[in-house]
Amino acid sequence: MILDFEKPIKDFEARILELHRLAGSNEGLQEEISRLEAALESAKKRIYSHLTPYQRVQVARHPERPGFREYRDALADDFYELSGDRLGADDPAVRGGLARIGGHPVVLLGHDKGTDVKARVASNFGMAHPEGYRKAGRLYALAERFGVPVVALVDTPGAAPARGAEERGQAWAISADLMALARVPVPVVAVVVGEGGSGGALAMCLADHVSMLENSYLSVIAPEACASIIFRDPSRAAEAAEAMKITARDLLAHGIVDDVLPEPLGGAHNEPEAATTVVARAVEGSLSRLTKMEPKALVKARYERYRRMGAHLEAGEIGAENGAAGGISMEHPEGNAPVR
Amino acid sequence: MILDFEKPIKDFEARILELHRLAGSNEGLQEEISRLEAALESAKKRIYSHLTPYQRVQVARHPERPGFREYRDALADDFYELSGDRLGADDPAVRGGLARIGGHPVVLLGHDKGTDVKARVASNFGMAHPEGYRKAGRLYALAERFGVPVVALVDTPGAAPARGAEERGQAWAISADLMALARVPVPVVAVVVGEGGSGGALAMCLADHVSMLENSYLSVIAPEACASIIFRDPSRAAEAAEAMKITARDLLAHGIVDDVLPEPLGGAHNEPEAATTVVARAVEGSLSRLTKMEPKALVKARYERYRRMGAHLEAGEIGAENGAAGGISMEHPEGNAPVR
Amino acid sequence: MPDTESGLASTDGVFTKCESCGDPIYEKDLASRFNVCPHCEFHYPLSAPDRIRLLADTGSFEGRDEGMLAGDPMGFEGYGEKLAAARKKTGLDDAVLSGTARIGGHGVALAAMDFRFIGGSMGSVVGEKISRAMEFAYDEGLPLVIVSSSGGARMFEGVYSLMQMAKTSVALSRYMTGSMPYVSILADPTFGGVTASFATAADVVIAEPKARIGFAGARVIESTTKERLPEGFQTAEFQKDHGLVDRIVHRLALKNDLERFLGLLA
Amino acid sequence: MPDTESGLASTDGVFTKCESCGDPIYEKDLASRFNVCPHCEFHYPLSAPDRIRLLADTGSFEGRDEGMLAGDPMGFEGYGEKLAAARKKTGLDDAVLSGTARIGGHGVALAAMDFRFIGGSMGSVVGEKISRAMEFAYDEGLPLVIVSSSGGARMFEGVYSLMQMAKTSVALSRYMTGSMPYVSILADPTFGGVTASFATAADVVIAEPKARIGFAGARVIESTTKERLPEGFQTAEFQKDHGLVDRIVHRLALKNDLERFLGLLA
Ligand SMILES: [Zn+2]
Ligand SMILES: [Zn+2]
Repeated sequence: MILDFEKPIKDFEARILELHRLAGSNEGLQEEISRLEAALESAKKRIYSHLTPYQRVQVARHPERPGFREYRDALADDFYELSGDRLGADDPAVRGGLARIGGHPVVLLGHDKGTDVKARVASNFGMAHPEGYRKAGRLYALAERFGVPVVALVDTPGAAPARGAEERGQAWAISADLMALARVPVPVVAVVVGEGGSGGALAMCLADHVSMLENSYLSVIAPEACASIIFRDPSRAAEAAEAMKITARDLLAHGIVDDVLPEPLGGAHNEPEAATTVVARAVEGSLSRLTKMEPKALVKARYERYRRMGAHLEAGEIGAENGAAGGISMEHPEGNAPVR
Repeated sequence: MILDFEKPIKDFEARILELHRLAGSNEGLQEEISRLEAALESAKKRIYSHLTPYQRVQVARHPERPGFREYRDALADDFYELSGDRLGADDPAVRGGLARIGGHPVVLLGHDKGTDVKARVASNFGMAHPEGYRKAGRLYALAERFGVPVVALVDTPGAAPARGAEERGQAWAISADLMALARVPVPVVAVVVGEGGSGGALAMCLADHVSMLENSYLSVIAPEACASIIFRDPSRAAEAAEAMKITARDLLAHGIVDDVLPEPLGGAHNEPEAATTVVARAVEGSLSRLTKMEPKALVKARYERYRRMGAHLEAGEIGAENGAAGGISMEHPEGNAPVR
Repeated sequence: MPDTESGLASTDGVFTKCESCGDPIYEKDLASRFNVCPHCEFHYPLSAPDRIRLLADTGSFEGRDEGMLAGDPMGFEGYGEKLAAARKKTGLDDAVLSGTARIGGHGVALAAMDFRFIGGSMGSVVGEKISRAMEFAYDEGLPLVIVSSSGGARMFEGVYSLMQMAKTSVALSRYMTGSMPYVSILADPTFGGVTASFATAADVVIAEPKARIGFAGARVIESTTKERLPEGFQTAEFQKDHGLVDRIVHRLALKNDLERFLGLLA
Repeated sequence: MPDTESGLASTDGVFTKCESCGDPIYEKDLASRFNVCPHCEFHYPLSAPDRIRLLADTGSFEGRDEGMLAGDPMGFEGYGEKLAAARKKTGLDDAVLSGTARIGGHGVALAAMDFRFIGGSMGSVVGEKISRAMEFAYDEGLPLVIVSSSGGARMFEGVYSLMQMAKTSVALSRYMTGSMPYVSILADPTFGGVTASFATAADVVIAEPKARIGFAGARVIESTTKERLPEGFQTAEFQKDHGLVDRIVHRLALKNDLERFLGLLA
């Protein structure tokens, strides 16, 4: 799949390939190739360093973007998969098990969107059902039992808007995961590697350290849905994406996440190994730091981390009613101070 | 419903009723009535004090036998019912909630076979589905949270032999209840008020104190099923009931349960208030005693209680292979020593 | 189905027409019955102040964290105006009131959401006040009673809205390490981030009759999956049948129900 | 479907016929492949001693609680003879072997059930030996590995058989307060009281391919409900699809699988 804004790049690439094919017997073409290659590089830089938030959402959703399997292989020396919620179902949208990452035994889990059509349908395009959240809950409990960290790779459009998911209590299941993550006395490391859709994403990234890949996003609602509710026009999704500040850099600036992991030029799908490597290094770094902390201190720090996230004004604070009601951007303590 | 061995009693009762109807104008009939009433009493005594084990099973299954609702009303000053497994279903075969019994706040639960045909079908005749065991598990967790005792009223033919129950992991659900009851740091009091069918019953009576109504039974398998497997003849259920020693008195003698609660002459269904009153008193007594114990001591005592139940022979113990293989009944430490 | 955003039936005249059964209602009757139709028992939305009047022993409610106002962390176009209008309409600072109260003599921490305030959406103020109520209840050893009514996230606050789910969850998780009970009451409608965080992780979940409860709304599901949803989908009764709700309690019996529950554990 | 009670295919001659695929098998091949058909990979029942030979590092197994024998607490007609015959047939004292071993160098407590011994039924000896293995593992801080294969209760011991579910549950519940892992391996068939107690309450549940696992058997369900059960009902694969089993592992890969798991947590 080629995204709209990728077209100039893909055109350059096609021309370069064609010239290479012809170049064998023609010395002069080499020069033209070099020229085009330079142009390609600069086009890539120009395009990818100025992606709009909504373009990043499209990159985050790219079907060729690396997924759970690629990260799992890059991160883990061994991955011992566990299945099922122990209640009656196994949701392939959530995968997890024991793994070893950078020498640390961990519980590794993540959303798996699947790699072919059949798997994509089976995993409901990464939208977990309640069974998936309950499988995650079981994995959190195992991490606590064994005293090993949780590493979560987030990549979901969000919870499933589906009859069965409601009948089996997806809100209850997400809530139970949040409660579990809030108190699990082991390090919790999360990386948003693609889509970070609302509560379904949060059920895997209430964590001690949250990294985001440069072109991933984390949002309380899909930009399309936000546009259709607030602007009453789903085609204004780009505006909604802009307004909600859902990109990795925006969230870092707001102190919601801890770091932004650079993607290769052209996005993770253009150079999967570069993306998986940077994620693996980030996870290893977080694990090395967090495994040194006492469980109680970890849970306390996690408490304080989330407890202070918000943008309310205390009674009487700056201009109060008028200031806030007038839409003037206000100060909030953690607003501009990334944790690291 | 009139059980076979109840027929002589019911015949006496019918004749007495008929005479009463005629007696209004006839002095002489009063004498005949008195004679018949004495005969009725002695027939009741004769029949009910010599019930075979299988006849007791039939009494335990009697459709008019008091059920969860009657005991709940007799035991609890208030009953605040809670519903559901929080996973997608509410099993009416298991009911429970908060209650106050003899001044003690408790979690009260039990099997509910239902009182009319519709309710009996809905509750699957008291055979819980996995959702029922999980509802029980939720109630055990609540008891732990609030630090209040568990009171369980057991009345189930056993687990449901059904496709859905297997697909949703009834064995896993029963096992989880057993694990929960093994460690819940509050007093657990159970009364087998009717049928105590295998694992489904045990999931509510791994307890600190287990009482049984005189005509209830507790068995690893239904007598009919045992007969059909071992004797290859389901009609030999009475023999199987005899052989497996499933009556309250047998189980008391074997030290498996703690006391036998007398039923009114003719069985609990003939005088429900008498039965519910004796159960209420027994539960209150157990609660008064057990609520004085420390949680840790309770769990430890529960551990030791179940840990020693068994009839194995240590290597070299009495005659060993020959003795046991020859079918000679052997000693087992707790065999004849009821706890109270 | 009445326009639940309206909060209250019109109070312009003497009579109003029940949007559920169509019968005329004396507005005084409706008010004295806390917005429950005297003919068909339909439960109309109840404001947070009225909810507190319904549940708290007379004069026992003491508000906490009053005057806390929403910021506009994203500088989201129109949010300021939206807030100003909601404040004007409701007389409230935001979509929740919180404080302490007595219910049948039992001291509790009590919070009530107000659907009239931007659809009871959870922004930073809701998250903060709910979390503070939990912390206060934990510190003081008080039972916790929260009445939810929410369309879900407050999109205008972007990811801050999402993070209120995390914030209330850490606060609730700590509260639950104590032994005091948490009762969550779900009023029509309760959806989205509120359902998927503090409103369902309770010891006891009570719902009002016919209240619609879920994560995704029925309209979103129907438009996404093209599936026709069954009659009564996501009503309180439906969710109780699905094991997700403990009890369905008529609004006028709610105070007594809480008194019974609190009395049992007292 | 082979007669699983037989435990092993006949060893009278040089060849035996696979009851699953019908192909002839060299009996030596079958034995060297731990009773897995070399043609169709069907897993025949494996005796407890062979199971230990399969899993434990050579020479590392040390049996515990050997010589413990079943009593006959109910004086159940024919039980004594049944026990004597089972002992003679299997050379075992009862339906489980337990002890300590090394698996890929990792010290573990290991127990293996033997279906040949009265259908692997759980009587007092099974319950006691399993419980002691759990206690020993807890005291010594060892991972616990139990291989189950059981038709369910040992009816001849009446309620004592039922109480082994309670006994193993209290022992396991204590074990689980530690931080060492418990791996349960389910071999064909595992049913009844074993499935409903220690065999499923594990950190990791592994099943052999096509092993039948459940509480009530398919025949009982069909005769009770008159419902036709789906293809593959209660197989390991079916139970994994239903979220009840973590992994399906070929018998000849089982030791390696355990080594990987133990290595991850070591
Ligand atoms: Zn009406
Ligand atoms: Zn074969």
